[in-house]
Amino acid sequence: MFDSIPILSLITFIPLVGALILAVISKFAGETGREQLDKNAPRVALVVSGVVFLLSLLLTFDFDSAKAGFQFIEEYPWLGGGIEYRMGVDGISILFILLTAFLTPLCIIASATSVKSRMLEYMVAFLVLETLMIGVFVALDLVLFYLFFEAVLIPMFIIIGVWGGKNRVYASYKFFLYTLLGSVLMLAAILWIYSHSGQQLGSPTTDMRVLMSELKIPGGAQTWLWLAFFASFAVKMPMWPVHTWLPDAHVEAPTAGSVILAGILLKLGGYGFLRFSIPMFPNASLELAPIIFWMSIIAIIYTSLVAYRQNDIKKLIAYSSVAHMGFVTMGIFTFNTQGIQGGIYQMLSHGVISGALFFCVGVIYDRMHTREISFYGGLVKHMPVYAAFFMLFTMANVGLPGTSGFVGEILTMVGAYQVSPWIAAGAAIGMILSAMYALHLYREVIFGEQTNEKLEGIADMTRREWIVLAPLAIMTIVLGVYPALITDVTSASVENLIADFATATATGGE
Amino acid sequence: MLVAISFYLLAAVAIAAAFMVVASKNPVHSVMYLILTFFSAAGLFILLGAEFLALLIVMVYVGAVAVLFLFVVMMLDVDFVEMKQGFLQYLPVGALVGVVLFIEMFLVGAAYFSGEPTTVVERDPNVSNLEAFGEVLYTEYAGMFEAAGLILLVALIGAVVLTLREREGVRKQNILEQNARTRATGVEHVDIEPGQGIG
Amino acid sequence: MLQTISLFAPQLLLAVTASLLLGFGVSKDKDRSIIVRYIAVGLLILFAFIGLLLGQPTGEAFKGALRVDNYSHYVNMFMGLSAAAALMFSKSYFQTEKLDRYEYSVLVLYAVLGMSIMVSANSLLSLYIGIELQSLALYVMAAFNRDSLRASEAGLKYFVLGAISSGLLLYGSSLIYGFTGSLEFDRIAQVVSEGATPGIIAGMVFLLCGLAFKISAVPFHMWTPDVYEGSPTPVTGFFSAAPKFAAMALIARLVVGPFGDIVTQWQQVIIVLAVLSMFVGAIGALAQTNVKRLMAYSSIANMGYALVPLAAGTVAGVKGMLIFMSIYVITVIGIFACILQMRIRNGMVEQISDLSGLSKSNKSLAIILSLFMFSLMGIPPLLGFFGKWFAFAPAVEANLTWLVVLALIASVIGAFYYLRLVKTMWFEQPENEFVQAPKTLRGLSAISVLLVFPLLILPFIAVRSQGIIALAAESLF
Amino acid sequence: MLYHVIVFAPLIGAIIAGLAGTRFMGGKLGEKPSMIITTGLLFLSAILSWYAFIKIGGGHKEPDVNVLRWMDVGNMKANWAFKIDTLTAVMLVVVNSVSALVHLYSWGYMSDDNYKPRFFAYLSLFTFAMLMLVTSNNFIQMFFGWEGVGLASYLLIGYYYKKPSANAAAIKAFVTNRVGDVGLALGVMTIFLVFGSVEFDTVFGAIAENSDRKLPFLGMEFDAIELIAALLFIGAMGKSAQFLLHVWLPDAMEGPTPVSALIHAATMVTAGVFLVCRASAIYEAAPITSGFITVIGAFTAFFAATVALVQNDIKRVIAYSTCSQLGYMFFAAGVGAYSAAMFHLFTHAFFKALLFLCAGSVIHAMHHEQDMRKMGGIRKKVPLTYIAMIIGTLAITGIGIPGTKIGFAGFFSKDAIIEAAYTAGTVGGSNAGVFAFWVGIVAALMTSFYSWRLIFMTFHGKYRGDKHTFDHAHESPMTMLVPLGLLSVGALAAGAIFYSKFMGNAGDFWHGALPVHAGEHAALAPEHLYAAAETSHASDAYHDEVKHGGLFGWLFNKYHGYPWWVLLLPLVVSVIGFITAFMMYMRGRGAEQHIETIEETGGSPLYKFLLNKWYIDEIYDATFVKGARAIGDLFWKIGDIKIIDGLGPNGVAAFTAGAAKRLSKLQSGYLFHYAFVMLLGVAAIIALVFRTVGG
Amino acid sequence: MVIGLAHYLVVAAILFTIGVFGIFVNRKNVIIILMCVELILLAVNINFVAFSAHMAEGAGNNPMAGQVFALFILTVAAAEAAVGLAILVVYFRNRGNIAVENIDLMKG
Repeated sequence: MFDSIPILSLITFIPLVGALILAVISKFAGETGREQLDKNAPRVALVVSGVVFLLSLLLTFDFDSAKAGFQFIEEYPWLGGGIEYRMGVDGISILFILLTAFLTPLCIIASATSVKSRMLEYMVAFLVLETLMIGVFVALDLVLFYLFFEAVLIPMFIIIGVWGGKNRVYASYKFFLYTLLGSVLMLAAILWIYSHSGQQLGSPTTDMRVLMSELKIPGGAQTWLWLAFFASFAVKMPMWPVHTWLPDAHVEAPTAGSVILAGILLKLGGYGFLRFSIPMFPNASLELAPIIFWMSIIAIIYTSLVAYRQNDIKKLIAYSSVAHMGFVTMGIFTFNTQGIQGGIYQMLSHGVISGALFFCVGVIYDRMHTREISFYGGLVKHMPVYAAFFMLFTMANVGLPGTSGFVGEILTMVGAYQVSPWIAAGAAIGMILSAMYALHLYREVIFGEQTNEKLEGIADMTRREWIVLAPLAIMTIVLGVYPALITDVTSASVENLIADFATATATGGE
Repeated sequence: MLVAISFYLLAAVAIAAAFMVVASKNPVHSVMYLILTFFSAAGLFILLGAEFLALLIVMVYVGAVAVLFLFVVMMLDVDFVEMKQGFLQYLPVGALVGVVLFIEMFLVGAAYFSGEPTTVVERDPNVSNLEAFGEVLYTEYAGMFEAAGLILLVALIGAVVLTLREREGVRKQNILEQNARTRATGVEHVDIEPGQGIG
Repeated sequence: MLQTISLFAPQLLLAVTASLLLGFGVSKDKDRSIIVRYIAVGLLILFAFIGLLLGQPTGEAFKGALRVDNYSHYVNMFMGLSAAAALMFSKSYFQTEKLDRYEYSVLVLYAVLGMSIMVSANSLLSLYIGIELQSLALYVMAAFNRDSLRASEAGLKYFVLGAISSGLLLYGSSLIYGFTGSLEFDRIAQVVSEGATPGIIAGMVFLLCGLAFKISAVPFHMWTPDVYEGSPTPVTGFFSAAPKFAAMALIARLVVGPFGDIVTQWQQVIIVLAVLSMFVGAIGALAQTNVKRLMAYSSIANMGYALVPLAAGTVAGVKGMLIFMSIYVITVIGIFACILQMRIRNGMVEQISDLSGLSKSNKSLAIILSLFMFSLMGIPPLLGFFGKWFAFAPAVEANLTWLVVLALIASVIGAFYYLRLVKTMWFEQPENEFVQAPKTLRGLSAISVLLVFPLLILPFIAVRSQGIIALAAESLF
Repeated sequence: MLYHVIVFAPLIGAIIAGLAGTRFMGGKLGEKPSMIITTGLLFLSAILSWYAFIKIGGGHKEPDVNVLRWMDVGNMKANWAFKIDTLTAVMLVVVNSVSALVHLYSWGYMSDDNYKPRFFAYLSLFTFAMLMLVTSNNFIQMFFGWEGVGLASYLLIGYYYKKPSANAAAIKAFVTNRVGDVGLALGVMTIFLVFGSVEFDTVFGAIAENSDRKLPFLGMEFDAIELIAALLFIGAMGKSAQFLLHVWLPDAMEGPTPVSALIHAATMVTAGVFLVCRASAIYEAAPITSGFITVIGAFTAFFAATVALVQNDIKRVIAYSTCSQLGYMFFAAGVGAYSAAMFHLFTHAFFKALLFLCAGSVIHAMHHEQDMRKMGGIRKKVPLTYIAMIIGTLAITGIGIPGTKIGFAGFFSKDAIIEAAYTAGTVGGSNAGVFAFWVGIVAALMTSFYSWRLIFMTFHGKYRGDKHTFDHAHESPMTMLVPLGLLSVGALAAGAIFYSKFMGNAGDFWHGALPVHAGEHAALAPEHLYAAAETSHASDAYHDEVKHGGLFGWLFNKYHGYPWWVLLLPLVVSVIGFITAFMMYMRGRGAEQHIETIEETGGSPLYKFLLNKWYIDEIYDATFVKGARAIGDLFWKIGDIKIIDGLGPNGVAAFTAGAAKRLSKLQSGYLFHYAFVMLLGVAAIIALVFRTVGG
Repeated sequence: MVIGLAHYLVVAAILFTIGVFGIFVNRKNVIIILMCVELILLAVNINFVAFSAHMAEGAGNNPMAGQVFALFILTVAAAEAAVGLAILVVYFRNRGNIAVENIDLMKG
């Protein structure tokens, strides 16, 4: 269907074009037109992101999931010297594009009322963000990838800093510098690879396909490179102990910012592991996997316990995100089908669930302007619908079978068990702890006697909030009941990845 | 031997004077010592057979630069305050670095030649130092010579830009203006409306 | 001689016209300063492209004292353009500060002439003459606001320290001369290739230290913050662009030319300078509250980054340096154009806090300035990232990965203070009303931001300009 | 289609009531329709279940029903599918019958409630989850049901969401269950690792070839099958409230009483037993774990009974009783008498549901008073309930005439278990069996005591509570009495009717769903037993008999019954229990006096120990709950804030800020400092360059 | 006793060092600093001239170049002195004194 159109570039850049149009219009709008614009900006943004979503849906339908390699490849000259504009998707990346395109319109809908100032800028930032996030997943060139990967920092920094809460400056700085430090190390590694590819292949290149298949990196160097990439991805994930930016960023970010942060940005790390660490540094991955496992297990248990003690709703969910990402890393580095598929699944499902949870927090935050757990209580009295949604997502977060959260967790654990029961057992403890903190949260916020007078007369979900949460709820259940929707798409690529990995590690990397 | 004695004498004076430039309390004295240093250096230049430069250094430095210094010192009329205190306080560290720098300079520069005594190379006696200069200065180094002129120009502009002040309200005789005066510029024809007065 | 003229026509043009303008300006007509400025700007633009117009002639001028090659053409282009821009954005500032004097334009012209001599220098003498021509003009420009204590203090500091650096440079030159017997780079290179004596090496070190002052590399950077702060803002803008490029270009020419065979020796120097600059620049800026001072530290850090590819000592390294410096110059010009646009009630914007809430009071300016900041941080897709990419790739190639890692870490520290500007503009409430800026400045900042913006990394531009730069770099070897 | 309807009808009911009936969609459907729909669908399910039960029990074979693809990742394939065999059929009947009756009962019991559609939706949802559990053909779907019932249980325990205690109990139930679930999950993972599949048929079929496999687990080497069995049993312990993981069950009584009857008596808590029976093929091959199960089961039976002796909350007594009865089932399964375990599960469902619903009826009558100390003598007020309660009590205490087929339901099933334990202990030579047998007897004694104590304290003696309440006490409405009646029938007759099915010619009934052959059960069939069997009977006959009658049937036949005292003992202890209770609570001022004594003296240490449930809750609270909080705080405030942030971002930021300050101090503004730095730099750089050259 | 190149170089080095030394021990008067700069330049000149005088002809050696360079240095030194003093005067006008210790308006 898309043979003749550069569909990936379209999907990637349509939001950017939308953002530019909005920005340009605002430049020429007068004071009154400005107000009008603020009102209409969400609509424009919604249309733009809606188009992107439709296109990515079409893309997914057109995607041949039986093939393991990259599809819809686009290749244009760019910087020269082996650095070209290359795009393509495979089973691993395509669903992340869909997820991004799915979440962004919801964010825009949710923000249309909850954002009180500078609506136009907000929408511009979001559209730019969408472009960058999709770009990360479609890039087939290391430099292009890095470009998108890193550029995400800018709009996110602005979003947290401008529309964030009280402590937003600290949070935005922490977010920015933490992640930047991680990614510059990756940049160093990319530079090394670039130079090495020149020496080994004759001419340097940053074509990921070539690098994955042809580049042979000696063992010692692999370890260093792996660590450098790891630094970046681990921060993005975030893995323990470099997770501390996340709670702050989440707490301070506006609702939609948190959603994107938890829904997509955290996945960049996991995606990076799959896309780079395993195929390009197989031996180092194998060798250093135990570190990952330990960090994952610690993340799962440690952050779950920390989450349990939080008194800020968003912080609690943020910590739980860290714990859930622990499952992802654990799964990915099992190098077996269940683990990796589970990791991908967990990422996608967490994108939906945590996004939904943050939306849920946003619903009450918009009404009460506080996220203190102790402020709330007994919300179910006035907000039964909200309570129902919140319950569903809480349970999905806990990993209840039948919701998407379960599939990811069980698959990663099954994968991990094949490597070592220790790991799976550690992760399994997380299952208990997640129930502890999630139900604790639900009980404190939704259940109980409503004691706070300010909550009297709090309104239940609006139509808009319905529209935002209902698709997420449906996705949560559909993915929980019929996970083949995802696993069918990813399986060929994952099998291919594992096969390549097995060959590479069997020959010792040389 | 005479050369040696002259060298040591001149060198000693130059160094001592240079030191006094730094060490004397009164800036006027410093300038004087500076002049002494330049003179000694000029002597050294003669010992090296660079007569033209020796003359030049006396003319330029002593005649122009040093006088300029002196002028400024006088003009600015700065207080001759005690400077021993600061001098002594920072002396040790400063001296240490100075000595280290000197040792390094000695090691990388002079030490290389100290093993094999080199002497001043005899030049063609028919060609004076000045001639030799003339031969290259306007040929080989013509471009740079021009550029040096520009440097002086820039210095000139700079000095003027920075220091020249045109005071407002000072009556100055401008001959050119006086000569260029015509009736039109000198006389104003005014029609006075009856009963209105001038103004 | 004819060849010299044809090769050196742009510089001669500059020299002659500058002198003519001087004469033209001497007369008391009040409006002359503006005319002189426009002529000077036009001249500089002509100067920038004249090399291209003349088909990039190459060869040696003034009996080998100067060398005109693709390298000098390329650097001249950037110097000319940045100086032209700096002249343009000085207009409104000087006018409001009642400083507008035609001498300024003339001094800029002479400074650019000096720089172009530096860039083309093929002997120690021309190197020295070029530097002095440039420096003297710059000293004066620093103190141009002569009624300001800060400006005169800046001029004084700049002058004294500059003179010391000249002393170092000269001492180095004398050693090199003494040990090689010549001032010509070609001859020096020949002697060096036969075996470098300690004297030559020491001379080279002195020479590099003297030049390091010009690029304000640590530990020869101490003047930079004070001079940047004290000088009139347009002068600061000028300082941070063209002279830096010229000195950096000169260093590159020097290390790969005459000292090309003692890489290990100068590499250490460059690396030390680079590492110190990156970190001192990055850390020093953290405590600053003055925008110009901040930019000073930023330029220190950026010179550190620019030295990184140079340390590789390869063609790619020089190319990387050129790309980095070009991008840096564009960015810096843009930033100063932005700073100069911002005029608040009680004067020009100087303190970072003056910028608070700029995104509300002047959104497009805030966006542009933020983009510059992100570019300086090296965040893709802005040009600054590509600068770092091309700068660091050769260093990695030359097994200096550790240096690159240090540079990147320093850039993260540096990000902190760039972010502070962004933060002030976006996250805080406006305190000041800004006066509408003149069109030229807005145009300038817009042009630079367009250049910094990623779209210009389109293939035909990216590849072609890389080709030009590669040619320039190769002409050194 | 039949099974689709059976399983999904409750789900549909739940969805309709849950979405349209509740405030979720503004209560459009209304209360009554919601109730009618859910209850109606449940009855439909129940009736169809009986039909299926009869069909399957009669020997009909049904292939697995595939509903939808589910997990299909690599070789891990698990579909939404139904495995239909006798075991499933039995569970279907139990679940749907009790559920249908509880639905009906709730019409009356919940009549004052404002959120009835929600309640019925939860009930139906629970039923669906339970059905998914019992019908699954693989471990993953079972896990779905397993956790699904946990969810429903959580929702229903916390139904009175305003009550902090209800919320706490709900969370406790969920979390404790999760502990067990972790074991189950790990078990499933081990199964996948060992067998490469999670489907029952594949797994059970491959046990023999994997019996020698060893697995490292948590630093130790385990026999793979034993490990799997043990891990699965941990899951069973959680769900079935076995000792150490039992703490949630008594607290779960915070939920509405119909819930207690349905979930915490008849169905969900028996899931563990069902699991062990379903995986009996594995347990057959895991003698060590089986022994462990026996011990745990027996101990739970004993422990829970002791606690039940002194409880004052009417529902708690029954809850501990449930716990205790589950212990019976487990040790039955542990000794290999799966059919006995299932049989007890079956009968227990009826009489325990009956007891709970009766208790509910009493509570309903007493306006939600649950404390037995404030009851007494209300039999006149609620005569029908009283009768039903008596029937239930007779059933649970196992009253019947030994050696005949006359008796209440519990008589058959409990005696079968005790006899099985005896057999395992004496004939089979299993120490665990001996232990279980005696514990079973002691527990039976206590069961009788506390059951009658409950009756006496509640229905007899003088009323001790609030006068007003007593005056307004009334018999429950028909919707509540009908279920009581039906369950009473079950409690009366289920044992007698189905004994022969479950226990008699078991092979005909179970059709391989449960192992009724003796041959491979190491714990039960030591060498000499084989020898005896081989020599005394023609091998064909032996096999034939075993095939039809199960091991116990075979033993029964071989030894022509148990010693008379084994048959008689349970009845005797029941009577003793009754007499003791009568003596304590009916004589003189009876219960009143007792209560006063305890109020005055505070009770003996043993009494306190039992009243406080062996202080296990306190221990857990002090260790796990407080521990988790403390560690959470430690990780957060020390780990995250002080160490990671302190050394990481904040520390680095502070460090660089400090460095910046020092650096800007160096930038003193003084020319001489600047010059000094420059020249120092030159000196240093020259030294650096020449450090190798040596000057 | 032969006076060789080394002697001159040592003298130059000493003068250079004194010049440098003078710059950073002097706290009171900027003019002294300017004089020190002149000393440094003088030292360099001595170097150049000495090298030039001791340099043999031929083999690419260019003895005259050193002296020419010295000449240019002289010229530039004069220009520098002019500019330097001009700046100094301007500074004095603004500040009222030229004590080095007082030149610290800008720092940090």
